Amino acid sequence: MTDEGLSLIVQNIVSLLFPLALIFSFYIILFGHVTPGGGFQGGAVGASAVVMLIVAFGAKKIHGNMSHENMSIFESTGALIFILTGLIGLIVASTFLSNFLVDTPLFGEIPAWGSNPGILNSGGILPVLNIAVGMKVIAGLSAVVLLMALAMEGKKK
Amino acid sequence: MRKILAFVFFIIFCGFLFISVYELHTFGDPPSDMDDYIINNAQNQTGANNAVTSVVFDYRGYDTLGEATVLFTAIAGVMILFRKRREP
Amino acid sequence: MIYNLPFYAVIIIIAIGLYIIAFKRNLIKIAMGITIIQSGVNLFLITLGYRKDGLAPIFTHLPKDTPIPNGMVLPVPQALTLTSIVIGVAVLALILSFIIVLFREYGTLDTYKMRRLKE
Amino acid sequence: MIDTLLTHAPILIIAAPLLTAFILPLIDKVSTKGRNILALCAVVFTLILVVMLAQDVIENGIRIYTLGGENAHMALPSGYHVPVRITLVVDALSAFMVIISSLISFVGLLYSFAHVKGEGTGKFYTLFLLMLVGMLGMEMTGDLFNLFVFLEILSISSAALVAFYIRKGQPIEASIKFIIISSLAALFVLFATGLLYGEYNLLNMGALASEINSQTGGLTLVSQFAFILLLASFSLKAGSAPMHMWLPDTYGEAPGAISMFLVAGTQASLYALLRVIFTIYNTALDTSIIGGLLIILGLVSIFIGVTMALIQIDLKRLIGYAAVAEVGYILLAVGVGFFELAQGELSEYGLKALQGGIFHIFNDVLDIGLLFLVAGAIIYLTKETNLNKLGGLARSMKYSSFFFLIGLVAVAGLPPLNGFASKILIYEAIYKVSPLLSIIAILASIFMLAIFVKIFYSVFMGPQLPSLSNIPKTPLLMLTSMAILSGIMIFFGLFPDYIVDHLVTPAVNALVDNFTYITSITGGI
Repeated sequence: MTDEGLSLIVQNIVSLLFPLALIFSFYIILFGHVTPGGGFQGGAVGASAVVMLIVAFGAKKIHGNMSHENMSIFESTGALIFILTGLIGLIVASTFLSNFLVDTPLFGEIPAWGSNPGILNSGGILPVLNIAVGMKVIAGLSAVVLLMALAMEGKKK
Repeated sequence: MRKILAFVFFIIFCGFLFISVYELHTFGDPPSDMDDYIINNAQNQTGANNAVTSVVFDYRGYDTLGEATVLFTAIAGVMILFRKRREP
Repeated sequence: MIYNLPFYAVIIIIAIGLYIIAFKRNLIKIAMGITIIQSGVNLFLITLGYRKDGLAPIFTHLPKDTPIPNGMVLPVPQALTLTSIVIGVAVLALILSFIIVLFREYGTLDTYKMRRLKE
Repeated sequence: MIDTLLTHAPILIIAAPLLTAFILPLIDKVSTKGRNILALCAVVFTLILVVMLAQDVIENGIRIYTLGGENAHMALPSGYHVPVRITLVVDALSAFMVIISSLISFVGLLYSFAHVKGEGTGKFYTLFLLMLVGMLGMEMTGDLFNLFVFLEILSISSAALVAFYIRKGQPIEASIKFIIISSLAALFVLFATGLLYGEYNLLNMGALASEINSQTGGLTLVSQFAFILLLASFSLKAGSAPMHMWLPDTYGEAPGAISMFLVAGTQASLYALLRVIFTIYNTALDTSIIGGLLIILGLVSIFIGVTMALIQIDLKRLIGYAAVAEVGYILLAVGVGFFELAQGELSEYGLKALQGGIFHIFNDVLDIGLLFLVAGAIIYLTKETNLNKLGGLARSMKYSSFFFLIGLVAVAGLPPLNGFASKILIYEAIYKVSPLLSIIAILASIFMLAIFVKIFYSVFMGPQLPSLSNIPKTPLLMLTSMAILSGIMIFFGLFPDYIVDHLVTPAVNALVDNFTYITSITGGI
C-alpha cells in the first residue's frame, strides 16, 4: 500500500460500493428489533465500509476528511445516548434501563403474539439503543483501524 | 525439560476440559427454564419481534452497556498508545 | 454423552489456541492463539443454546406451525456470544496496537529476544 | 428524596463515573481545568454515595437492585421461579470492597493531578474512571456473566494505563504480558460460566448457589470442573503464587498512582474468588481440601514474595513482590477460615481468621498503596528506580521519607499501625490450627521488616549522592494524598476494634452466611 492508496479501478469501485454498504448497515441497525441484526452487526458492516475506504485511498487522505478525534466525539455521543436512555428510564419509570417507551406513540406498538409480519414502530427503547450502539460501533471500529493504519504508514518512512 | 513438563500439563488440562463437556447435557436438549420465559414473554414485555435483540438490550441491557464500555475503553487505550508524545 | 460431538470440536479448537500460546514465540501468533480460544468459547456458548430442529427466536414471518417455545433455540446464549465477540474485538485491537508499538521500539516480535524487564 | 437515592444507589454508583468517563473526551477539547474538576466531582460523588449505601447495608442488611425490572427489589419476574434480569446485590462484603475501591480512586486521582502531565492526560482520566467502573461493577454484581464483562473492563483499562509512559518499551512489554494473561483468565471464566449455564440454565449467582447447595448427592462433575476453572482464573488475576509472574512487572512499570490502583484491582479479583468459594459453592465443596489448597497457595505466595523481594534492585518491583506476599497472608487466613467452616457453622478461630483476612484486604491496599505512592514520587522527582543509584533522599524529601517509614512499619506488621491489627488476628487464629503455620507467617513478616529497613537506609539515609543534590520539591497534592492514606492507616492502627466491629465483622458474616444471599434473590423458597 502506497500513500496514494490502491489503483484507480479499485478506488472507483470502492466509491461506488461505499454508499451501498453504508445503506445496508443503516438497514440492519434500524430493523434490528424486527429482523435478524442489531446495532453491533450493522455497526460492524458500516465500519467495514469505512475500512474499505481506508484501504483503497490510504489512511492519510481519509484522515484529512474525517479525523479520529471527530470519530471519538461521535462515539462518545453514542455512548452518552445509551446511558442517558438508561437514566431516563430510572427517572420516568421504575429502574435503570427499564423499557419506558412500550405503549407510547414512539416505538410503542406491541405486535400480535406469535408469528406476525412485524411492525417497525415497536420495541420501546430497543431501536433507540440500537441506533446508539450502531453509532458507537461504526465510529469506534473505524477509529481503531484508522489509528493503526496511520501508525503503520508513519513507520514506513 | 521445561517444555516436556509444559506439554504434559497441557495434555492434562485438555483432557480435563474434555471430561467436563462429556458430562454436560446432551447436545440439542438443553435445560431451558430462563429461556422459555424470555421466548414466551419477550413480545409482550418489550414489543420486539426479535427475541435476541430483546435479550441484548432489555433483559441483559446492563451487559450491553458494559460491552459498549469495553469497546470505548479499548479505543481510548489505542488512542493513548498512538498519541503524539514528548517523553518526560 | 458420546454424541456431544460439537462440544468436542469446541475443546479441540480451544486446545489448538492454548497450544499456540504455550509453545510459540512470535507475538502475532500468540495474538492469533487468543483469537482462536475466543472463537472456541463463542462456539461453545452457541452450541449450548441449540435445541434440536430449533429455529431462530425471531417472530417475524415465523412458520405458523412452530411450537413455542420448544421449536426455537435459546436466545440468551446468542446474546452472550454477541457480547463476548465484541469484547474479543476490543481485546484484539488493544493487543495488536501494543504489538505495533513494541515492534517499533524493539525491532523484533520474538518473545525470547525482548527481555528488557529484569528477571 | 434520600430514600429514592438509596434505592437507586447501586446503579448510580456505577453510572456516575461511567457517564463522566463518556463526557470527559468532549470536555477535554474545551478546558483542561474543567475536565479535572469534573473527574474529581464524579469520584467524590461516588465516594459519598458509597458511604451512604454502606452505612445502610450494614444497618439494614442486604440490598438488591434489578435492572430494568418493574420493581427494583424483586429479583424474580412476577409469577416465575428463576431470575431473568441482571441483579446488583450489595451485602456488607460488597459494601466493604466498594469503600476500598472508591477511597483508593479518590486518593489516586488527587495524586495523578500532580503526577500526569502532557499529551493524552484527558484519556488518562477517562481510563482511570473506567477502571474504577470495572472494579465497582465486579464488586456489586450478582450475575456471573456480568462479572466477566466488568473483569474485562478492568483488565483492558489497566493494561492501557500501565502502558501510559512508553519510555523504552518496557511498560508495553509488561502491559502486553498483563493483557494476554488476563484475557486468558477471563476467557476461562467465560468457559466456566458457560458450563454452569449449560448445567443449570442460570446465570444469577444467588440462584446458582441455591441450585448447587440444594443438590442431593454432592456436586455434579460439571460444577466441580467449573469451580476449578473459576478458582484458577481468579487466583491468577489476584496474583497468588504459582501464577504471580505478571504482577511485579505490571506494578513495576505502571505510573505511580496506577500501581496503587492495580492493587485495588487485584483485590477485586480476590473478592470474586471469595464470592465463588463462599457464596456460590460454600459447604457443597469439601472444606478441608479447598481450605488446605488455599492455605498452601497462601504459604507459597508468602515464601515467593519474600524471597524474591530480597534480590530485587528495582524499587517498585520490590514493592510488587511484597504485594504478592501480602496476598499470600490474605489467602492463608481465608483458607484457615474455610477449613474451619463445617455445615455453615464457624468455629471461633475460623471467625477470627476470616476477620483478619478480610481486614487485611483493606490494610494491604493501604500499606502497599502508600509505598507505591512514595516510590512514584521518588521516580517522578529523580527519574531513577535503581536502588543502587538512590541515596540520602531524606534531606530533600523529608515528608516522603516519613510516609515511607509509616508504610514500612505497617507492611512489616509492627504494633502501632494497621498492619499489626490485622496480622495479629491472623497469627492468633492460625496458631490454633497449626503452630508451624503461624511461625512461618511471623518469620516472613520479620524478613519483610529487614528488607524494607535495608531499603529505607539505602534510599533515604546515608550521604547525599551528587547526582541527586538538587531535585525539585515534592508537589503538594502528592503529599496530601500520601497524608490521607497514612491518616487512615494510623486511625485503623489506633482503633482496630472499632473497624473490626463496625465494618469487618458484618462483612465476614455476609461472606459466611450464603443463606441470606440466596433468599434475597429467590425470595425465601
